[in-house]
Amino acid sequence: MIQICLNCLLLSALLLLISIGLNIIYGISRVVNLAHGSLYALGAYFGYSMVSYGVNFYAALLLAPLLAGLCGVVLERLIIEPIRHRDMTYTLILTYGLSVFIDGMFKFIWSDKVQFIQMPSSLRGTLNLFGVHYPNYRLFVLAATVCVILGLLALLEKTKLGMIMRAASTIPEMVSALGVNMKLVHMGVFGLGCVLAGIGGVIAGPLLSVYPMMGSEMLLSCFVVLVIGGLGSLRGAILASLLVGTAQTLGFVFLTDFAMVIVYLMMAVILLFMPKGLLAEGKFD
Amino acid sequence: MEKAIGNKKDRKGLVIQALVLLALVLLPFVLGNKFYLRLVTEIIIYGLLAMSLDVLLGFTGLLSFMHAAYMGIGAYTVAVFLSYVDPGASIWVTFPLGIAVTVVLAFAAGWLQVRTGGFAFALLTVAFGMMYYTLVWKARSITCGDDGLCGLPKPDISLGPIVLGNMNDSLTAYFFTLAVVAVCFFVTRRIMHSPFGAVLESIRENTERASFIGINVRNYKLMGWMLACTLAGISGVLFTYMKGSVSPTLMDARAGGIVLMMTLLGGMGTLWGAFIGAAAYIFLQDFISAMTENWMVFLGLAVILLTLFMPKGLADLPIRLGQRLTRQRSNL
Amino acid sequence: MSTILSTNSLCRHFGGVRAVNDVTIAIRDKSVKAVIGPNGAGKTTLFNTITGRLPATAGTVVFDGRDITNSPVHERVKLGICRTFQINSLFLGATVFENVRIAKQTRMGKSLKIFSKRDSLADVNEATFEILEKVGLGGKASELANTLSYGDQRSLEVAIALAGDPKILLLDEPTAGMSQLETNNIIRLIQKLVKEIAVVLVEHDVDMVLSISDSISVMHQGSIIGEGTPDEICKNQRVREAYLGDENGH
Amino acid sequence: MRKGLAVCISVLLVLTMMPLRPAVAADPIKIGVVVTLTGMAAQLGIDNRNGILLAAKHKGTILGRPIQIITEDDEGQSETGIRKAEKLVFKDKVVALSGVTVANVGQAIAGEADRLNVPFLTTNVMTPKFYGLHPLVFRCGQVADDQMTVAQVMGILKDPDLMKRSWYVLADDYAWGHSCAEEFIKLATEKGIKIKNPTYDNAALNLVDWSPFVSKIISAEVGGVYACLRSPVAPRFVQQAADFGLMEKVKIIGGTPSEAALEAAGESVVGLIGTCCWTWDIDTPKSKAFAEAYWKEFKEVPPSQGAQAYTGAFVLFNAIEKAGGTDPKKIAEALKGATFEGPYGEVRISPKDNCMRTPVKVVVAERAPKNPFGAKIIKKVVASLTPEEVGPAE
Repeated sequence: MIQICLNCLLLSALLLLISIGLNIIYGISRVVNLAHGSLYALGAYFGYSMVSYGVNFYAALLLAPLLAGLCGVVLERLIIEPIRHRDMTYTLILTYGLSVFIDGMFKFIWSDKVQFIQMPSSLRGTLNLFGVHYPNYRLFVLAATVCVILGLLALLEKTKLGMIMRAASTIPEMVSALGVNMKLVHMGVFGLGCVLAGIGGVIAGPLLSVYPMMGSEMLLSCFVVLVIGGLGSLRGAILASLLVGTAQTLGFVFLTDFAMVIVYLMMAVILLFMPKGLLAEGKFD
Repeated sequence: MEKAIGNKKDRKGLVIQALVLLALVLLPFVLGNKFYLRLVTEIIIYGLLAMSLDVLLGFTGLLSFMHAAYMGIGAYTVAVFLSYVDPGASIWVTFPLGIAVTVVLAFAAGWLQVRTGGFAFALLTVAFGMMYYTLVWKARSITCGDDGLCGLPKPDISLGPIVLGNMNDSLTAYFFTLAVVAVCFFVTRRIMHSPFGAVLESIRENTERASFIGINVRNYKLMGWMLACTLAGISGVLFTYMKGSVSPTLMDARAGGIVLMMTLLGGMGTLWGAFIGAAAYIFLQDFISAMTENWMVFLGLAVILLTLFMPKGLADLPIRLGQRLTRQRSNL
Repeated sequence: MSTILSTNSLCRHFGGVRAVNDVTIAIRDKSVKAVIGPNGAGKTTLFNTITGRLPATAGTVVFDGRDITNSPVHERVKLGICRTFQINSLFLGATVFENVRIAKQTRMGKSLKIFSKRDSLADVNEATFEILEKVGLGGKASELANTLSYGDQRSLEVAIALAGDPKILLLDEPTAGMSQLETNNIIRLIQKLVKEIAVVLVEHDVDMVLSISDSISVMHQGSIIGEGTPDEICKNQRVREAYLGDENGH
Repeated sequence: MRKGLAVCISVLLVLTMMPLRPAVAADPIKIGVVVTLTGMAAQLGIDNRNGILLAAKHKGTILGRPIQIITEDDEGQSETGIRKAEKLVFKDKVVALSGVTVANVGQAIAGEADRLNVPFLTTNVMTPKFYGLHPLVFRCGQVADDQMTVAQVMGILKDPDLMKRSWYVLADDYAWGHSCAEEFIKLATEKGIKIKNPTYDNAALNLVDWSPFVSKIISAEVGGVYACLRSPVAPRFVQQAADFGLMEKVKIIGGTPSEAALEAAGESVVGLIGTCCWTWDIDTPKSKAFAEAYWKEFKEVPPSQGAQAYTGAFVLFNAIEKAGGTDPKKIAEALKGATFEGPYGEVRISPKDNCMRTPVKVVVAERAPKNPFGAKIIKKVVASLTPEEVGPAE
C-alpha cells in the first residue's frame, strides 16, 4: 500500500516540477508556451552531456537548468517579445514551430539514441521503508520537488521581486505605470520558467531516459495539470498534479485502456464548470 | 454606393477563383507523373481541412487544437464500414454516413464547448479531441488500434448506373476530389458572404457586442462549429477514398498542430488562403525530408519566420501583389 | 404613461463590495430618466445588471410585466432593451455601415439566410442608411470604425443601439468626450426619440441632465438617496451632501 | 483589395516549382527504402537504413548496373509511408521497395501493393499478418512475432532454472505488444510453463513511471517477467526495475532491445534475456566481416537490426540479378524460395508464404569483453535455434 502511495506521489512530483514553469509563464506574462516540453528536454540533454563529460551530477543539476534558462531568455527576446501584443493564436503557432525546431535540433546534435543521465552513486540502491524497498533516487526526486516548490513559493510570497511578479500577473499596465521595466519582468519570468523546466529535465533524466520526443510527450500532461489547477495558480497546480498523478498511476494499472480518457474528462469538466480551476485562483482572460 | 463597391470586388474575386479552378482542372495533363497528381490530390484534401479550420478560426474566432480529430472520425467511419459491413458499398452510401457520424460526434463535443470561448474553448477541443483519439486507439477489435485499417477497397465513382471510374485510378481520384472540394469551397464562400457569415464575423470581431445586438452567440458559435466539422468530415471521407488506409496518427495531437499550422501559414479569414497553406506545408515537409533526415529543424524554422514576418500568411502575397497591380493600372 | 421597466430591491455584490444595494426604481414609458451620482456610486453596475451584462445577486428586474432577471442578454435585446457602452465596444474591423447593418439584420431576423448575399437585403440596407442619417454619420458609411474620431464612435454606439428598434434605450454617458456641437445633436436626438420610447441616461454633465430629464435618481455608494423631478433634486438636502460631502466628511 | 489577378499566377508558380524528372546519367538500379527516421522508432530506422546501405556497398552492382538507394522518412505514420512509397515508385521510378521499421506503415504500403506494382520486401516489420499477404510482398531480415515467441519459449524450455519460475506478462498497449503477449501465453501454457497472469497487463504508450507495474511484480512474487516493450522503452522499464532491486530476484525476457538501447541503459540491463537473429557475439567469418565493415562505415556498435536489414537487402539484390531485369513479376518469382548465406547463417524465403525462415539466437545481456567497438554490453548467445525449430511449418 505504501508503495502505491509513493508511486502516485512520485508521478505527481514529476508532473508538478515540469508544469510549474509553464504555469508561471502563463500566470505572469500570459504567454502560452507550447515549446515548454522542448525546454524541459533541453535541460535533460544539457544534464546528460555534462554528466557524460564527467561533471558531478549535483553540479549538472545546477548548471544545466541555468543554461536552459539562458536559452529561454534568448528565445524570449528574439521570438516571443515581437509578437507579445498580437493575438494569442500567433504565440501558440510560433511556440509550436519553436518546439518542432528544438526537437529537430536534439536529433541533429545528440542523435536519436535513447540516453540515460548516469545516476550518482550516492543515490543508487534502495531504502527499507516499513518493509518496502523504495529506490533512493525516487526519494531524492520527491525531496528535490518539495524544495523547488517551497523555494518558488518563498520567492513569490516573500521577496520584492516576487511581489512585482504577482502584481504583474493581475494588472500589467499598472505595474509598468509604477516604473517597473516590464521587459525585464517578462524576460525574467520566461527565464525562470525555463530554469524550472531544466531542473525537471535533469531530475527526470536518470528516471525517464533522455530522447528527442520526451518533451512533446509530457506537454499534454502539463496542460492537463495546468487546466485542472487553474491557469496561473501555484497552489492549484500542486493540488492538480496530485490529482492527475494519482489518477494516472492508478488508472494505468487498473483500467489501462481508459485511464487517459478519465484524465481528459476531468479536464473537460473543470474547463466547463470551474474555468478558474480547482481553487478558483486561475487567471483566465 | 456602398453596395456597388462590395459587389464589384466580390465578383472580381469570384472570377479569379474560377480561373484558379480552371487551372487546377487542366493541371493533370501538365503534370509529368502520377506522384505529383496524388500529391496535389492530398494537398486539396488537406486544404479542405485547413479551410474548415479557417471557417472556425478566421471567421468565428474560435481556436480548435484538434480539428484533425473530426477528419479522423469521417475517415474511420468509412474505413470501418468498408472493412466490416459492406466492402462493395457505393460512395452514395458511405459518403453521407461518414458525414452523419462526424456531425453527431461534433455536435456532442460542440454543444458543451460553445459554453466557453477563447483559450478555454481551445483547451476543451484538446480534451474532446484526445477523447475521440483514445477511443479510436482503444477500440482495437474494430479499428485494429494503431495498425489502423489498411488495404481498403477503393469505391467506384458512379452517377446512378454509369460508373465514371474507380478511386484506384489517380485521375478519377483527382477529379472526384477536386469536384467535391470545389463545391465545398464555393458553397462555404457563399455562406461566409451571407448574412449568416456576417454574424459569425461579428462574433469574431467582438463577442460581447454581438450578444448586445441580439445575436444568440452560443447558437451561432455552435452552427459555425458544425459547419467546420462537417467540412472536416468530408475531407476525412475523401482521404479514405484516396489513401485506402487510415491510422490513429491521422487524428492525434500532432496532426491537430499540423492543420493549425497550415491554416495560419495560409492566412486566416480568406478561405482560399488555407489551400496555399496546405500546399506550402506539404511541399516543405515532403521536399525537405527527401533531402535530409533533420527536416524538423527546417520546418520549425520556416514556421517561426513565417509567423514573425508574414502575420497575414502566404495569402497576403497575392493580395498585396494584386493591390499593387490595380494601383498601377489606376494611376496609369 | 405606464411603467415600462422596474427593478425591486435589486442587488449586485462583488464579494464584500455592495456595488448595487437594494435599488428599486421605475422607468415610465416615453420619458427621460437620468441616473446621476459621484464616481463609483454603482451607476454603471446598475446598468450592467439591468441589461444582463452582470447577473443580479438578489432582487428582480421586470420589463413590460415580464420578469427578465435571469434571461440572457440577447433575449433582453430582442425585447427592446438596447444600450450603449461607457467604453466604446464596436466592430472595429468593419465599416460604419456594416456595424449598424449587422444589428439591423439581427433585429429583422434575417441572420439565418445562408445563401443570399449579405449586402442584398434591401430593407435592411435602407433602415441602416436611415439610422446613420439620424445620428449624423450618413457621410461616413464606408469608413472603418477604428478610423472614426472618438465623438463619431460615440454616435456609432447610439446608432447600433437604435438599430435594435429599442422600446427602452439605455445610454451610458453618451456625451462623455463630445464637443458642444455633438452634445446638442445628442440632446435633440433624445428629445425626438422620447416621443415614442423611454430613455435612461447615466451622465456627469449635470446641466444637460437637468435640462432634458423628466425624472432623476441620485445614487450614492450603491443605493438611491434621492428621486424626483429636476427641481426637487436641486433642493434635496441629502443630494447636496453626497455631492459636496457633508461636514463630518465620512 | 480582396483578390488581385496574381492569385492564379502564385498558385501556378507554386505548382511549376516542382523539380522536373532528374536527368539520368548511367542507368542505375534504384531501390526505394522507406524507414522511420523521426519519432520513437528513429534509432531502429537508422540501423535499418545503414544495414541496407552497407549491403548496397558490398553488392556493388546488379546486372552490371550501379545500385542507387533512395531513402525516405515515414515518421512512423501510415499515411506518410504511403505518400513516400508513391513518390519512390511513381517519381523516382524505383524497381523495388524495402526497409520499413514499424508494423502500421508496413501494412499500409502492403495494402497498396497492387497500385504500386513493385516488389516490396520488408526487412524489419514483425507482424504475423505478412504471411502470404500479397504476391509482391515479402519479409526477409527480422523474425516475425510468432517466430520470436517460439524462440523465447524454447529458450525457457532449454533452461531448467527458467522452467521452474512462474511468469508475469506485461505488454505495450499497441498492436505489436498485444500479439506478442497473446502468442507467448498460448504457446507457454501449451508447453507447461506457469503463467501468473493469463490476462496479461498492458502499459499505456505514454507511461513514463513504471513503478506501479514494478510493485505489482514484486507483490506477485513471480520468478520471471515477460515484457514485450518497444525497443526504446525496454531499457527505461529495466532501469526502473533495477532501481527497485528487481533484477536480482527476477529474470526478465524483453522483446528484442537494440544494441544502442542496451548501451544507454548500461549496468542495470545485465541479465536481460532476449532473442534476435544476429549479435556480434557470433564468431563465424561472415559475421565477423559484417561487424568490422559496419563499425568501419558507421562508427557505431553493429546492431542486430542492421544485420537483419543487410541480409534482407542482399536477398533482394540477388533476386533482381536472378530475375535478369526489373519486371516486378520476375523479381517476385526469383524471391520465392530465395536463399542467402548471411552474417547469421542461411536464410530462406518460403515459397508458401513469402516470409523468411531463419535461425534465431536466444541471448542474454552481459558485460562485454574487450571489443573493437567500445561496447559495454554484449548480447551473449545462450541458445541457437534452427529455422525448422522456430517454424512456422511449411
